[in-house]
Amino acid sequence: MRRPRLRQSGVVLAALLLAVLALAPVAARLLGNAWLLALATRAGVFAIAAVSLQFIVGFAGLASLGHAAFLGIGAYALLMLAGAGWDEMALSLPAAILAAAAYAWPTGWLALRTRGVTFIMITLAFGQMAFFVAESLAVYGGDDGMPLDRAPPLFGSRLLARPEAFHALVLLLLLALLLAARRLGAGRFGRALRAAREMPGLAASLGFDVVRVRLIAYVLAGGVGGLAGWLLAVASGFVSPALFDWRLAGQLLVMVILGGVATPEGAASGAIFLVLVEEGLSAADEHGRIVLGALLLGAALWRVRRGRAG
Amino acid sequence: AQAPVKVGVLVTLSGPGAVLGQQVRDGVALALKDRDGKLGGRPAELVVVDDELKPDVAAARARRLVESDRVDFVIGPIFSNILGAIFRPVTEGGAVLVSPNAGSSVFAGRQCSPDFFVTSYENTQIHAVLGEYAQRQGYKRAFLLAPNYQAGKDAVAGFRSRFRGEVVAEDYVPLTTVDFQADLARIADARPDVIFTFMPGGLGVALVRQFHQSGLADRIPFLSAFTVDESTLPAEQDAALGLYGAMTWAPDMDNAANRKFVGEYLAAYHAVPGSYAMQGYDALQLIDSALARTGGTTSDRAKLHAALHAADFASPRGAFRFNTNGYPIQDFYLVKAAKRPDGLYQTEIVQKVFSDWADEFAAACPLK
Amino acid sequence: MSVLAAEGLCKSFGALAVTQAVSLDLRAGEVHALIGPNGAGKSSLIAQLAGTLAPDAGRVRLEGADITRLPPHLRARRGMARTFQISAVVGGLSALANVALAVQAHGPRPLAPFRRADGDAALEGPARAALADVGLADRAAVPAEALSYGERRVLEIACALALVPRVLLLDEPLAGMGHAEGRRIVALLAGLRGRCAMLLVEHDMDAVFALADRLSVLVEGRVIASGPPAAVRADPAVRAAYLGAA
Amino acid sequence: MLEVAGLESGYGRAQVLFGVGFTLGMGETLALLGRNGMGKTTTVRTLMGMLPPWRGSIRLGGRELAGQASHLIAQAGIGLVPEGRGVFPTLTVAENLIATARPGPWTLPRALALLPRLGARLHHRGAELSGGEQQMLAIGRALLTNPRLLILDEATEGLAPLLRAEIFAALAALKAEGEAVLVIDKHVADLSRLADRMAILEKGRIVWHGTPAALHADPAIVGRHLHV
Amino acid sequence: MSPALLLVQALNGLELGVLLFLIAAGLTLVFGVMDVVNLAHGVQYMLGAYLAVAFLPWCGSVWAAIALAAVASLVLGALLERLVFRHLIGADHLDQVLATFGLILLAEEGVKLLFGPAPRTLPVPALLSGAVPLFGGLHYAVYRLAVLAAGLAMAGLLWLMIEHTRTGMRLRAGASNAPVLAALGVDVGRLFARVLALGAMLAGFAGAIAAPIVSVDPGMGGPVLILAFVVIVLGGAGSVRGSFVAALLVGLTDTLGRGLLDAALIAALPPAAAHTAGPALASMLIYLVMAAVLAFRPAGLLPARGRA
Ligand SMILES: Nc1ncnc2c1ncn2[C@@H]1O[C@H](COP(=O)(O)OP(=O)(O)OP(=O)(O)O)[C@@H](O)[C@H]1O
Ligand SMILES: Nc1ncnc2c1ncn2[C@@H]1O[C@H](COP(=O)(O)OP(=O)(O)OP(=O)(O)O)[C@@H](O)[C@H]1O
Ligand SMILES: [Mg+2]
Ligand SMILES: [Mg+2]
Repeated sequence: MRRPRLRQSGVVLAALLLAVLALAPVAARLLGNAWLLALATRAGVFAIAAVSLQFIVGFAGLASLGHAAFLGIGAYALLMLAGAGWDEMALSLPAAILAAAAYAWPTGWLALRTRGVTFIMITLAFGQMAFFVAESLAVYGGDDGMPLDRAPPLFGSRLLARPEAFHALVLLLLLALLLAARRLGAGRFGRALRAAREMPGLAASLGFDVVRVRLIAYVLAGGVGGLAGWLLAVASGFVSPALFDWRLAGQLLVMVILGGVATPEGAASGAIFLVLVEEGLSAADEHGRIVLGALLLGAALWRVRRGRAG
Repeated sequence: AQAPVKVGVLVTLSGPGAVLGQQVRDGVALALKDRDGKLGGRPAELVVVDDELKPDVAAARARRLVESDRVDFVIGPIFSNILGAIFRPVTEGGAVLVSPNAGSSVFAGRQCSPDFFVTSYENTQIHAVLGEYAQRQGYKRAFLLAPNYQAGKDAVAGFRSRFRGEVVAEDYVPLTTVDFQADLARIADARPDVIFTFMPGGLGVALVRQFHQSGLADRIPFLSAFTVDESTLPAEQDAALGLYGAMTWAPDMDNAANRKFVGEYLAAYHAVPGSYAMQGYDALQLIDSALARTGGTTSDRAKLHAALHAADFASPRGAFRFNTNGYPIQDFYLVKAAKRPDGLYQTEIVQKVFSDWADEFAAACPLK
Repeated sequence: MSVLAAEGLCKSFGALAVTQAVSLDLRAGEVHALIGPNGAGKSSLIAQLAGTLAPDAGRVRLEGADITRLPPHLRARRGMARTFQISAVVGGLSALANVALAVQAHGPRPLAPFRRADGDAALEGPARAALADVGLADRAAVPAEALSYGERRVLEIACALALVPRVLLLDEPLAGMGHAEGRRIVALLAGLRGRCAMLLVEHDMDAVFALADRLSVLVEGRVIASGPPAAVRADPAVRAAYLGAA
Repeated sequence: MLEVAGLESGYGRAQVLFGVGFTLGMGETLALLGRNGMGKTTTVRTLMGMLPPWRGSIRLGGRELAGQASHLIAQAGIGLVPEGRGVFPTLTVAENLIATARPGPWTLPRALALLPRLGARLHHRGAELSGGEQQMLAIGRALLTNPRLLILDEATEGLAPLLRAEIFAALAALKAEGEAVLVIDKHVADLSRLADRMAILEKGRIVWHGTPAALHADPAIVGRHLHV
Repeated sequence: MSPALLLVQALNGLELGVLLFLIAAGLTLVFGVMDVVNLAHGVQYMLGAYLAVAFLPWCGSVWAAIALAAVASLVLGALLERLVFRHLIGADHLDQVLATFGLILLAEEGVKLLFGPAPRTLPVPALLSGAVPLFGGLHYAVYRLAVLAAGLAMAGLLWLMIEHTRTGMRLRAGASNAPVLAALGVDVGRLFARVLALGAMLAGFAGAIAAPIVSVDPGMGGPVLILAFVVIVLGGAGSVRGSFVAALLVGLTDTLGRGLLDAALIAALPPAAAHTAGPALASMLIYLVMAAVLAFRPAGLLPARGRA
């Protein structure tokens, strides 16, 4: 039996990568290189974003090029609240999630009427609209964006200003999200989602409200995307419309596909892998993108071939 | 032997902005080669990274330079949104940031830092030079054209800060515009006395060529910022001849430092350097001059700041000094695109518009 | 009383009128067979009853309530099940999971997010029973996409039955099945008679006459005859339009 | 004319056919019988090169076809009515018929004469046809490729009894013209009248082979291999 | 807006639309027929422009350079088909996205390596330089009229081929059911290879004829690819006719819409507000139109009918 073993190996790989991330603080301390920790945190944040995207790409079968908008909204929610002095995590984090979910609801409702490439394009359209709105927010730096003045307090404490603490938060969230997503994927809702993806007519005739099932998935994914945006803003200390950019959305999609759309841990692995590889290549050579391009092409062809072999 | 000084170069090397990043990198490399790879007598090492024109990536890479590569100086970036993202990671990480191009007003005023120096200018100055020139020429009706993002709006504001005539239209186009025909038709229809535009990179190439093809070039004076320069001229070619721009320098400036710089750059890269290359060149010269003064150490911050502030080097643009906020006080010129005898294109000085001009934000800077 | 009734349904595709003022009813527990030549509009009628095709005029009533505009999934929740003429199963799921999905759909908490679906006895128990009923018990673990065409058709019927419907719309359930498998399904459907009202579209006349309590004949979108099977069979118009000498 | 020997194939690693072999002469009709899932369609797919054969040979008029690309096998003179019809949904009925037509005795008017309902639907898209109409289209399309050997995989599925009778009559006429036919159908009674020989597939093997008369003479065979 | 300006803007809109159509046609064919999502299509447009630039010094005439670029694009398309696309047919869309995204990176970075990141350009052919006067004192560039004509001619040819030849029928048939088409005797592999090469040639040709107008740089394919996707989705994926209509709609929306919107906002709002809202709305215009159309017609304007 091939499938189960593959799935198992996916879990093992993800666990390995997570362990690497978890060891980053130790390595950073031993080598006296704080950047290693920052890199690991960043990889973790992207893994969270990728898992949220995997939720709609993998489970619901809907590839979206508008996912960056959720990150952007999460980040801007923090920036705006911080401007009013309300950056307290207990407040701003739920707000970021809710804001992104609230945006996902109506746009999802419209977008989910379409499938396939049309869905990709309509999500892109909504993403671009959000991008242009963010760009026109002169108070928040317009196109230039704005730095965050400080790491958000956690119940008033300055805990998150410590890189190790923030790193631990990201890893904990990632782990919790992975477990939840796996459970969800294997659960009743996940199965209904799958039926809605493969045979919408059949699912409806069995009594599932196909649009609602998909919309719930989309809004969930949007909310978690908002969470990732909040984290990314804190990690880079800067918020700008580039977070809404479709290229970021494309990059997330590449992470998810690279790691394997079928499982959340695959998406997380893809994200961690890609962040590390890109960083490595950028250090090696300015034309590292050629290597990256070849890598992606090779990975895709290899996967196609393996798929054909059964 | 002394441990090498490490200098990070964080510029845009991919996407449409890559030309500018390459010029800076090449200017920096050229200056270092001139010094046999030494800064202030210490062996030096460059660490070049691409910011991909993404703020979050840039912030991460800036931290890498400071925390992992442990550079003492960072030269960069090209674009002001990136400047916002790397400013704190670099200056708070204990390195000195020298911007070879981006000069946001934000960091010229209240938020100025002793660890931040700019070898270009404050962004809006260039546009104001053109506004001033249009005003002095007595143009009555101006048509303004800019891309739809913050820098485009700043450009229009900069021009208007000096131009008192009528603005017949402020036309903002999407950054992804490839075809300006619609805008050119509006210009032809409006018949202004002068056009002011800010169209960096490929946008400028498309605009200039289409402007030329439309036949408007003979009829309406064309003032532009970052639209007709050495980064775009190789593509614009004859279509750009006679179009005006503004800058603090041009390759045809007649002084020894400039002749050396332009000559060596041409020999090394087979292209005429633009202002980006010159400012990168100066950024490295600045670091070298400061280290020479401190005897190669960077540990005494006050001494290092003072040494940098002295700006004791020969800039290709001639007289060069810093204001209290780390931005330059310098001359600004009207320049014009021209063809060189060797068939290459360059900008040439037409007239001086401002002398020893300082940006207006410095007053708000608490540094003395 | 009739469980399901079509009242003056009309539907046209452009100039082509596929359903012309069709009225039809389905009484509790009966098997009502609908026959007619190819292209007569049988599948279109089923689609209108099931809610996947909106009629231009007329009503559909389920147990007295007007459901003409009710979306398919709500009809299903009210006890209506159907099979498709073109087979529809979730290819990536095993045969068992396909049926379990149907059990889940009509049971309590159909979307429970964290309730594992695999190995859930509440789902798989009834699902296994339904598979055994149709004779697919030994194929339970096979992914639906790896079943043969005929097996897939059988699986669909298992899914529909797992919904424990009160009204079942069957669009050519025996198509693609072998002779033997077909007989098994006929026996199964016969066993349901009385518990579930069935509208049966089928070209297999042996099955139709074995099962039908009533028979209606649809030709070019109109019902040309309706009544007890024996009477309809004797109708010369029906013979000419559909049955031939059979 | 067609000689199949030792054919093995399957999906992925799952073997479905285990040495299927039969022959078919000019003007001969062979019926392939078997319960659901026994490998009838798999045999057809393998013959047509839609599934790569793992082992075995397929000779048509002496030419080895095993391992050849699908279109070459078709061009060698095999016409297919695939299981599930495979009508091209975006093409009109007329386009469906002529897109793959090859010259020969079967022409568009002749096909429409056999299947008059198609004539009334010529400019409708394939996807708009009823199930039975699609089936007719698939048959007409195969005839217009003017094959030497016609393969029908459940070609009368979903056809009304009258029409099914017509199709079987047409097949009989084809046979009379010397065309070879390989037919899969569940209407054993109709097949018995048409076929010269019959073969029963079970679990990917041919377990019985003989004439219709022989089959009817031995109800045990039917009971063993065709009933549940 | 004066009538003359309106005319000029309408011409501009048509011209942009026609250019978009040339790009989108290849994309919609490859997607509609082979069910391959080809993100690298924009790269083929970019390569067409670079090929023309590269051929110019070599052959001396812009005409020849454009023609050679089209031919070279055809060859390149055939090559890519062998190396990459052949293996992607029938694969999951997402794997195709990954593979062609990799191709984009490879091609863009490769071109940057060969030609440098600075924009390049191609001169307008002498015969077509200059502008024709319209009424109202406005002019229109001759070269743009030529682009318009060439694009329209191409569109006509393509339409004939798709709708009225057996090859066209087979293309559409292969799109929905390739295995059955093969089993009926059509060499689907060769058919697909030709479609891919044809699509590459159309994109390359579009790039080459756009080169005298736009800035030729490694990233020039990106924005165009997005617009082309907007076009094919708006038109109904796989429908060449739909793409044509949608391309014109997008072209006109972009050029006419921007001008009209500005005028309307300036009339309706105080100038400051108009200057903030105007550009943001103008940038969004195409996306707004797309979202609106798809909300009401999820399958696009003129979907290839009967697609499952
Ligand atoms: N979407 C559509 N557009 C146009 N015509 C359609 C459409 N759907 C069905 N038709 C036509 O309506 C008629 C009735 O089709 P329907 O599928 O209801 O027939 P049917 O009675 O089920 O036939 P069969 O026994 O062959 O399945 C057919 O002639 C068909 O061509
Ligand atoms: N796509 C597939 N992938 C894997 N296994 C398959 C696939 N298609 C068919 N099979 C398996 O191959 C075997 C033979 O199937 P085949 O379709 O040849 O049967 P058949 O005799 O045509 O049956 P039917 O009368 O139901 O059409 C079955 O066990 C089936 O499960
Ligand atoms: Mg039907
Ligand atoms: Mg079969």
